[in-house]
This record gives sequence, structure tokens and C-alpha cells, in this order.
Amino acid sequence: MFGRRRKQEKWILLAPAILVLALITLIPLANTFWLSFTDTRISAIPSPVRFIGLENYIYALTDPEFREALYRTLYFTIVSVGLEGILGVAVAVLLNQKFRGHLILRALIILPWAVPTIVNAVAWRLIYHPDYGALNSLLFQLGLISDYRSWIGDPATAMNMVILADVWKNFPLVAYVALAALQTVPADLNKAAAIEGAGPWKRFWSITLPWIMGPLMVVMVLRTIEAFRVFDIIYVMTGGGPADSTKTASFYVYQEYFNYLRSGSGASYAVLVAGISAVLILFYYSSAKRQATGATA
Amino acid sequence: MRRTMLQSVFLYSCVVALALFTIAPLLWLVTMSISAPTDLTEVPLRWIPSEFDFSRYGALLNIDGGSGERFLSALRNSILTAGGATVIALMLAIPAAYSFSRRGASMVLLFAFLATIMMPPITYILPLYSTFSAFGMLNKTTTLIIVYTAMLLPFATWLMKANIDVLPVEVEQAAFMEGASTSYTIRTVVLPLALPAIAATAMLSFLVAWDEFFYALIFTNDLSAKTLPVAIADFSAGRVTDYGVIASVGVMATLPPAILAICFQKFIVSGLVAGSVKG
Amino acid sequence: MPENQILSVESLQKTYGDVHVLKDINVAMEPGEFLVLVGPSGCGKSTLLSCISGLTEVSSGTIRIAGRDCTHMEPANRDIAMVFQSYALFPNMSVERNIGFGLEVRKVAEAEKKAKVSEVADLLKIEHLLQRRPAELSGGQRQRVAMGRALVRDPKLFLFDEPLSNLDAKLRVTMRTEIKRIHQATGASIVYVTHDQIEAMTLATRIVVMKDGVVQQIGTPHEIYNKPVNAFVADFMGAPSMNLMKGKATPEEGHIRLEIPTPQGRSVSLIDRKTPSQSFRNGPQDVLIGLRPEAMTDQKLSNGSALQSAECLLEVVEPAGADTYAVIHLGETEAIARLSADAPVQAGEMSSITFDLSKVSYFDISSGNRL
Amino acid sequence: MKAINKLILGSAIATLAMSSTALADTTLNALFMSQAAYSEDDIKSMTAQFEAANPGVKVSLEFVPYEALHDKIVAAAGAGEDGYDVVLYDVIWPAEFATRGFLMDVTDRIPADYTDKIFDGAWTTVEYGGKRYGMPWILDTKYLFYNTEILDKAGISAPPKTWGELAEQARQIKAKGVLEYPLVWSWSQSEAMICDFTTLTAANNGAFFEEGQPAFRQGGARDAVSFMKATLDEGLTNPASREYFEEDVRRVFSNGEAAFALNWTYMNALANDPAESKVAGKVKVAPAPGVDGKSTASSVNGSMGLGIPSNSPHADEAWAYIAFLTQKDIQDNYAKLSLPIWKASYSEPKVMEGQEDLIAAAKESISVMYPRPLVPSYTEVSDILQKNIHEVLLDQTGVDEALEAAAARVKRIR
Repeated sequence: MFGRRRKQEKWILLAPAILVLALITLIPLANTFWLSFTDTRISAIPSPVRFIGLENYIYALTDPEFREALYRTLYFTIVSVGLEGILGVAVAVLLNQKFRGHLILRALIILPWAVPTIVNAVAWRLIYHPDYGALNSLLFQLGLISDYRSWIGDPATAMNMVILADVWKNFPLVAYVALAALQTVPADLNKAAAIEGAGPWKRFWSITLPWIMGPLMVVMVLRTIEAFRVFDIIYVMTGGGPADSTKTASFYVYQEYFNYLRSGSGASYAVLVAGISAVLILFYYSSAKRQATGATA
Repeated sequence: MRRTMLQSVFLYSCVVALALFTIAPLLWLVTMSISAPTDLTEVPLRWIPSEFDFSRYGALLNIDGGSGERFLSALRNSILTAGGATVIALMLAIPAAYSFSRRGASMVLLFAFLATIMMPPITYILPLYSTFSAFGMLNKTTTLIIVYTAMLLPFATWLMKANIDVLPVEVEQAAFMEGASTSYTIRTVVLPLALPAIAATAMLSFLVAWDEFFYALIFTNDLSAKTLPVAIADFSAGRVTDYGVIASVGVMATLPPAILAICFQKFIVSGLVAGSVKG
Repeated sequence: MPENQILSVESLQKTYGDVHVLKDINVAMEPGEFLVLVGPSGCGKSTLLSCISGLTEVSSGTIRIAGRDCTHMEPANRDIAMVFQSYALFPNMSVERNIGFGLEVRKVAEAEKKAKVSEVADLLKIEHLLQRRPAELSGGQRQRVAMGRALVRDPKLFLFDEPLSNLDAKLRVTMRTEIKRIHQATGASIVYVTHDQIEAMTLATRIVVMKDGVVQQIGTPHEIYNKPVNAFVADFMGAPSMNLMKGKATPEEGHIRLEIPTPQGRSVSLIDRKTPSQSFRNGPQDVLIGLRPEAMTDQKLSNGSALQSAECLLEVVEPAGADTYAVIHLGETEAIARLSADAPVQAGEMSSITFDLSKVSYFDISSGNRL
Repeated sequence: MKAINKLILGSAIATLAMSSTALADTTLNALFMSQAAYSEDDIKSMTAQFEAANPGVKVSLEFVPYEALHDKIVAAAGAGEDGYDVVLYDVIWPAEFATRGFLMDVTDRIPADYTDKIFDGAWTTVEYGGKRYGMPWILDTKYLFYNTEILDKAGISAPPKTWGELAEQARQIKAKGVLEYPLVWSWSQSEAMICDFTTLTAANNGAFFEEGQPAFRQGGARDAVSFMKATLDEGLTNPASREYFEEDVRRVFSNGEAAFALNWTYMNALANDPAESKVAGKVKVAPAPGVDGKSTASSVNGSMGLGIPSNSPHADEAWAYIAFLTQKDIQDNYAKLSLPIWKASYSEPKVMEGQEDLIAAAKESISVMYPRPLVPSYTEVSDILQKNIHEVLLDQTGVDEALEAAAARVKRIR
């Protein structure tokens, strides 16, 4: 029966991927989930594992500082992914115009994306340096500031400065996807709308944007997943400071595991981060579906 | 359509602003890397170096020097690790994606794949560390390749699935009608059609692997396996009075992916978009 | 079950969840036949073809190809070939490799493969295109390559899935002739799906008309055209389609009296000089009277028996080159009459129309079945 | 066992040229850090000497940033035999590591006569619950570095003896326009800040915990935070200090942009090195000041020890290596970036040469070295203090509210 063979094939094709994922991530994932309900600690001295139900979750969620970290993470995610989206689309629209040197600019735009996160973090840390940073010097020489100031040392600006660095690195990907999608917008559609009397803004909102929304959503989902578990860039740029103003949820996971050696509790923080991320993605996904059907309808 | 003068001015100001925003930080990184150390601690800064000093690059590219050995071995490890993981991840992701797209494998499973990358990576480090040490596999490029493969797989599978979804299914049916097996069809029909998608997925995967820091930091111990991000962290954590050194390492670490990105520019675009039409 | 049947589909059912796509399909076909599955979109004809090809698994029933039960066989093992609507050429391969793909898969020796490919290319007149990629071909050329790929393996049965629907009108006619020529040259057994009844009429040796997953009628083009089993087939086959006028049929001695109402209040009264069949024994009844447009003409050939004339109001007159069509409101419908090209008629005028009652069909007014 | 110990120690003490047959062919994995104290080159050269003296033993060295040191030790704790054999660890970790069983108890391996030969402050680095979990190696504390040229310009003849005097001198320097910000510290949200805070707390006779309860809400600890905040408010402290680490302090000070700086031993050599510093030759070092009526000097125990992870299969060889690195001769030879743990070293000419004022300051500082809280949850306590003190320094909250909040949070620790 070839239906059964198809079914076998389905699993044969999946098997290698599932095997690798199971060994490297799925089993640890399941284990982490289990650990999050226990009081396990990292220790070389064996001690019995105690099941403590939701205690870890309650501890985490009743902690105002962790809740703040979640809001902060959400802020980072929404602002940086949002800016990447807006900037990316704007840049794509710009690059979609014909002007002298547009091909060169198109090639240059991708460069920030190629800069490794660690290099990006280190480079921007140098740019933001309170004494010798290029940003201070530039603004000073332009007369925009009268004194050198602290950028990532000031809680009022630190998170936004990290976001700027993150947006700088990641907007090219969004711009590239948006640009490619823009090129698939049928010219007839815009012409028809123009004849109906729609102005450029109206055309952008009601035709262009819905058209490119599908592809845009895929890259936004990717960026959201990455942004919500942001760690490296903050670890290198600010270490969570000043005064915890850049300490994201991933930092709590890191602290619980590596600094406080409470793997049970750390697991619950991790599950919370992944859970919220999953909710975000599902929300995205369903709205992307709606957008996509709206665009084709 | 002709542009009015005002529109042209606006357009070109946007172009210049964008170019500056994109290039300025990079240009500054390059400038730092060839400036004399004293130029970099002037207040306000000296934007154009008093002399062009390429000695740091010389040092980085000299295998016999301390920092050259550190940098070059990290470069080699990074290329092997990111390249190896990308190749293996694609080799696993393509059949899996085909199964999701054409053999009706459950989307719940795909979401389970994706869930593994939503977990903060820190979660996996300790269990993996003990597992790999039990097999004596710490501080090995192979180990990082395996870990990165697992890390890249979910998104690569998703992207490839979305791309295979939009390929014309009749072409594959035609191949089946002609008597080709599934694996033969994937190899001779699906893969050539999905080439842009594969290139885009490969590029994206390569960059993610090239970027990875925390696993590499914990899993590697010495020159034989340390990757560039770890080496950069080492360079900038030690006693550094000369920011130019960090800048030059940064520039060098950016070059390989930058070259790849520019070469594969076209593919990246079409591959990402073809796949995203269906989401 | 005669052993020499090339295809036999028995009690085939296909359901997708609650949706019953194919309902108890029974079709048989002799070698060398050109069987056309025709029907409006959604009638299940493509699903039926897909079941025959093996790309879709059936829910129940049996499919035999050349006497072999193929119901649950892989497509590859059924010894069939298929031409897809989109041609489904392999874009990354040359025309030569496209055509030879099936042989390549079967590991046929290089020389033999080359010979067969060039033989088929010769038949299809595409030898000069062998080194090109599908993207460099025109629609008609792609169509030929797709057929070449099917022909080269010399399978027992060919399946064509709306192969001409992507071509422009003119090319469609040329390719239609081409397909017919190839069929005649090779004597291949072909199952052909189309929604275009003209294609069906011109190509088929036998036609299967389908609607809503049910076979309506199987027959030669002549049978289907002249003796449609129900109002649906009558309406679907032929362009312009058969006029189905409501009227009253009264069986009388040796003939049937027909009264077809007009909006003007009068009735057109006709006599069908055939002995009324059993269906008419219950006395006068309302029926659908089916007459093809060509059975309603301006020719003054009234012979009093089969050909009878009546004055009708021509509402619209449409010259169509070879003919002129006139719309006449008859029996609560807009009937179309086919007049000669130079008929001196004008819209809004009364004119004498000749009805050819030798071609008349009757259908039950509620069930639509032929009486 | 005893015999082997003696043999190993013998081989270690006898320095070079003596081969030891007691050690099997092994490769030791050793973890060090790449900042502060001994440089990588120093450690490599010491290790080369060790390998030369012990032909069967190879040491594979790994250097990581300080920030990664703890993580790597923790990760390797679950590594079985593949982990490290020797690790460098900070004074603040033994309580935690001992409680978790990460380190071997080596009390019995240490010769009895060492106890008196090595500074008490050094011993606290490796002790917890009356047991020793390794040998102290880097004996370090924060000293007060000052720029004599700037002090001269401001007409100051003697360095400050108390923190009050230091603030007064800073005011003078600022008033005379010599420098905008005379003071620089490592007050980023990090352990570096806690070290400065501890120094100031020690000067004010403060305490972190009393009978297991947080005691930093009042007294000396509170005075320390108030002092830190006051110097910022007055504009004496470089406001960028709030994002500085030790290396930033060194750079600012070496550029002549600060009159006073608190930093570890290693800065002495580097600030006086013309290749690294613009103020070479104008740098003097003194113990961190005290507080009138409370102390004459202050210092924080910033030492580090070498220990053997409990999963090391090469404990004997590892111990030989540790014994070699911590012996007096070796330490005396590399005394420029990190000072020896041995009391006797401080009168050795080769140690004193060129850094007489450092040695003088060290003698005083080491004797008053103050530990950071010796609790197993130290890391978390420190994180809490870092955050809340940083909020004070950044003007986000008052001293009392911050310390109150910190205390409440410390009590919440599980």
C-alpha cells in the first residue's frame, strides 16, 4: 500500500533531524522542563531531588525585579524588532527607487549584518565610550553636546543605546527581505490604485504593505525569537548594568544557573522566557496568516 | 515618473543619511584599526589617523606571533565550525523540510523544533557539557559543529519548508510518474529548484553559527577549538591599552561573512522571499 | 471482466473527510481508445485522473490497468505516463534530459535512450530544441516536450490533465490537431481530462461526462451530442448549448403535439411525428423540449413532417461570420437559433423559423432525465 | 600517602633540575584568567619551569576573562575526569565551592609550618569551615595610587591619611583647576565596585553581616556608600567611574586624568611603565586611607587561590603544580604584577627592588585586609549590593532606601 510507504518515508526523511535535535536539544529541553518543578541545585555532592510543584514559578513571578526584567526584555524586543521593521521597510522603499549609485548602496547595506554580534557589541562599546568614544566626539564637534557624557553608563539611555547597536546590525536583513518582496508587487496593482485616486501614502498602506507582510513576518518571527532571548550583546556591552537597567530575562536564567547554581529555579526562568517567546510567535504567526489571506483576497 | 526638484533633494538626503548610518560605524572600526594608539585617546578624537599603521594586521596575520597564532587558529576554527554546522544542518534540514512540506509531517512537530530555539541557550550548556565530557568530546571543533547543527536545524527546516511549499508540486509528481524514487526526486528535481532558498538558508545559518559566543566560550579551552567570538572576548578582556587591536580583530572577523554576504546577495533575497510568501 | 480492457475503474469512491468527491465511478476502456473526461470545474474529473495515476489514493474501489489491479500501486509501477496542465517540466534540465528522464531513472543504456529520445523528438518536431532549457521554450514547445516525456517510455496508458488550457486560443487548436495526429499515429490509449466540451468532442473516441462526482453519461461524441441522457449533458455539451424550452407535450395518435409558450402570449405549436414513447402514456405533460440551435434555422425547407415553421420574434441578432445567431424568447428561456450568415433578419422583427423535429429530445421537467 | 606528599613537596620546593619519578605521565588542564595580577606570559614561563622540572607532566593552560572563570569552573564540575585539574579561583567563591563539593579539601597536603609563613589574609582566601581548599597564590588588595605631579601643582605635600583628607585634597585640586575630576574608581555595576565599597566599609569599621543577618544598612557600610555618593555629588569623582572597570581606572590614571585611583597591585608596574603610561615616574602608591578614630588604613581582600576540582583524576600531579607555582622562589621572581603570599618575601631585595613604596604599602594593607562576606550565597549578595549601590550612585534612589531594599532582597535568597 503506497500510502503506508509514504508514511514511512515521512519518518525516514525526518529521522536524522529528529535524532540530532532529540539528542542535543529535545531531551535537555524535556529535562529542563522537569527540573523547573524541582529544587535541584548544581553540586558535586549528590543530594535527593525534591519535587516542589510550582514553587519556582511562584518565586520567579512574585519577584518584582524579574517582572521588571521581563518588561525590559519585552521593551527590547518590541522596540528593536519594531525599529528594524520600520527602518528595514523604509530602506527597502528607498532602495527600490532608481537613483545614482543605488546598486552600490544596496551592496553596502548588507555589511552590518555580517558583523558578528560580539564585534558589534565591542565596536559600539568603543563608540559609546565616555572618554574616547566616537559618538561623544562627533556630537561635541557638531556642537550638539557641550560635555562628553555617559551613554551606556546612564540608566536613562543605556537600553536604548544597546537597541541602537542591535538595530544597526539587524536592519539589513529586514531591509533585504522587504526589498525583495517589494520587487514582486505587481505594477498593475499600484497603477490601478493610482487611477482610483489613491495617493502614495494610501497606496503604501493599503497595497504595498499588505503585499510584503508575509515575507516580512517570517523575518520578524526570526528576529523576535532572537531578540527575546538576547544575551550576548548585553553581556559584552553592559553586563546588565547600569543599575540593572539592561538586565534582560536571559540574564536571570544565566544568573540562576551559573552564578547562584540553582538549576531547578533557573529552569523555571528559562521555561518562562521560552513560553512568553512562544506566545509572541504564535500571536505573530496567526496575524501573519490573517495578513497573508487578506493580501491575496 | 519624473521627480520634482524637492523630491530629488529629499531622496538624496535619505540616501546620504542611510549610507552614513550604515557605513560610519564600520569606517570608524577600520580607522581605529589603522590609527596610532595615541590618536585613539585624543579628546576630541582625531578622525583621520596621524599615520596609517597596518602593523596590527601584520601581527594578526603572522602565525608565529602570539596574537597572530591566536587569531589565525580562531579563524580556522570558526570557518570549520560554522561551515561544518551549516553543511550538516542543511543536509538534515532539507529532507525534514520535504517531509513537512510534501509528506504531511505534523506542524506541531515543526513548532516543537522551533520551541527548542526559543529556550535561552544557557539552559542547554550544563547538560551538554556533562554529556560531551562523558564521551571525551570537550574542546573539539566536532562538538561545536554538533551543537550548532542542532541550533541551526529548526530555523533552517522552517525556511526550507516554506520554500519547498511554493515549488510546483506537479514537477515532483511528474518525476514520480516517470518512476523516480523520493530521494532521486529530491536530489535531481527539488534541490536545483530550491537553490536560491538553500543559499539563503546557508548564509543565514552560517552567520548565526559564526556569531555564536556562549557555547563556544564554555565548551572550548584552547587554540585547537576556540572560535573567533571567544578569541575576540579574550582580546578585549585582557590588558588592552590599544583599542586598535580590538578594532583590527573585529574587522578581520567581519571580513569572511561580509564577503560571503555580498557574493550571495542575490540568492539571499530571492531565497528568503520565495519561502516567505506562504509563511 | 474482459481481459483486453486497458483500463477499468470499478466502484471507485474518494472522500476527503466529509466531502464525497467521487461517487461510485465505473469506467472501462478498450486499448487504443481516446477517453475524454469532461465536466465543469469541481466535477471530480481531475481527481479521477489523479486516482488513476496513483498520485491520489482512493477511498474504495478498484483500478485495473491492462488487467492488473493497480489500486494501491505506486504511480511508477503502473506503466502509465502523464502530461500535466502546467507541463511540469524539470526547469533545471535540458529538453533532452527532460524527455529521457524516465529512461534515466530506469537506467536504460545511454545509446538506447538517445535513440528513443530522438525518435520521439522527430515525431513531435522538436529535434532542434533538445539542448534548450524549458525556460527558453514557447508554450507550445513546452507542451510538445511534456508529451515527448510521456511518449518516450511507450507506456500502456497515457493520462492528459487539461494539457491545452495554458495555451492561447489559436495554439490550442493547432495542438489539439497535433494530439489527435499522435493518437492516430501511435494508437496509444489515452485518458484525457478537459473542461472544454469542444476539445472533448473533437478528440474523443468516447466521452465521460461528469458532474458532482458522478458519471452522467459515457458514450461516443455522437451519442453524447445527439442523445444526451439528461438536461445537464444536453446543456453542457455543444456550443451554443442545446435550447431547453419548457413546453407542453400532448401524445396523440402517432405523434406528439408540442406547445411552446412565448412572451407575446401565443404559443409556438409543433408536431413531432414520432410515436410517443412509454414516457408519454399519461397524457399531456409539461416537459423540457431540447433542440440544438442548428435545429432552429431560417431555411425555407419546411417539409411538413420533421421540418416545421413558426413565426418568432427575434430579440437579438448576432452575426458570427459563418452563421448568424438569433435569440428568441421561447418556453421561458432564451433560445438560440442558428441562421445562415446572410439571413435578412433584424432584431425586433418577426421572422419565420424552421424547427427540425427529427433532432428533438425530451427531458423530465423535475429530474431532467431524458424521456 | 604521607611519603608521596613529602616527595612531591620536596620536588616542588627544590625547584629546578630535580626530576620526580613519582609523577605519572599526565597532562594537567589548568584554568587561569587573563586580567590583572600575573600576566599570561608570566604564567607560561612559570609553567615551563615546572614542566622542565617534572618531565612526565604537561600542563595545558587556558586563560579566560575573569567574567568567564566562575562559569567554566561550574560547567566543568559536571565534567567527570575531563574537567580541570587546577583552577584559579577568587576569594569570594570558596564558601560556595566548598558547600557544593567542587573543590578538594587539601588541608592535609599543606605542611604545618606554612601556616605561619604565609599571611593570614592569604589563608582566608582558601579557607571555609576550618578547611583549606587550595593554596593562596595571588595576594592582592586595592591600593591608593596618586599622581605626585598633580598633588604638587595643587600645593599638596603629603598624600592623604584618611578618606576625609583625600576628599579635601581632591577639592583643592578641583578648586585650583588642575583637574576637573581628581578621583577615579571602578564603579560599574560589577564586583569591582563591591571591592571599592568593601575597602571603604573596612575603613569605617563597618560590617556586612552580623549573626547571619544583613548589617549593612547602618554604620560603616552606610557611611561608605554615603561617601561614594558625596564624592560624585561634589564633582570630585569622575562621573564616568560608574561605568569603569579596573582597566578603565588604570587608563584614566595613566593618562594623567586623575589624581587618585584605587586599584590592584598590577597597576603599580604598568602605571610606571613609560610604554603604557604617560605618568610613569610620577606615580606613588600607599595603603588605602582610614577614617579618623576608626582606622589608619583600609583594604579589601582581593586574593585568589589555586585549587583542585574534586573530579580531577590527577590530584597528586595537580598538587605538585600548585605547590610549584605558590612556592616562595617562584613568587619572588615574578613579583612585579602580583605580590607573594610569603611574609619573608617582603624583605627580599629582589622583590623590593624598584617598588619599595608598594612593598611598604603592602605590609600595611595586607595586615588590615578585609574580607567580603564569607557566605555560600555570596555571588547573589554581591549582585544585590551592586544593583542597589549602583542605583544610589546613579542618583536613582537614596542611600537608606537602597540599603533597606538590598537587605530585604538578601533575606529573600533561598
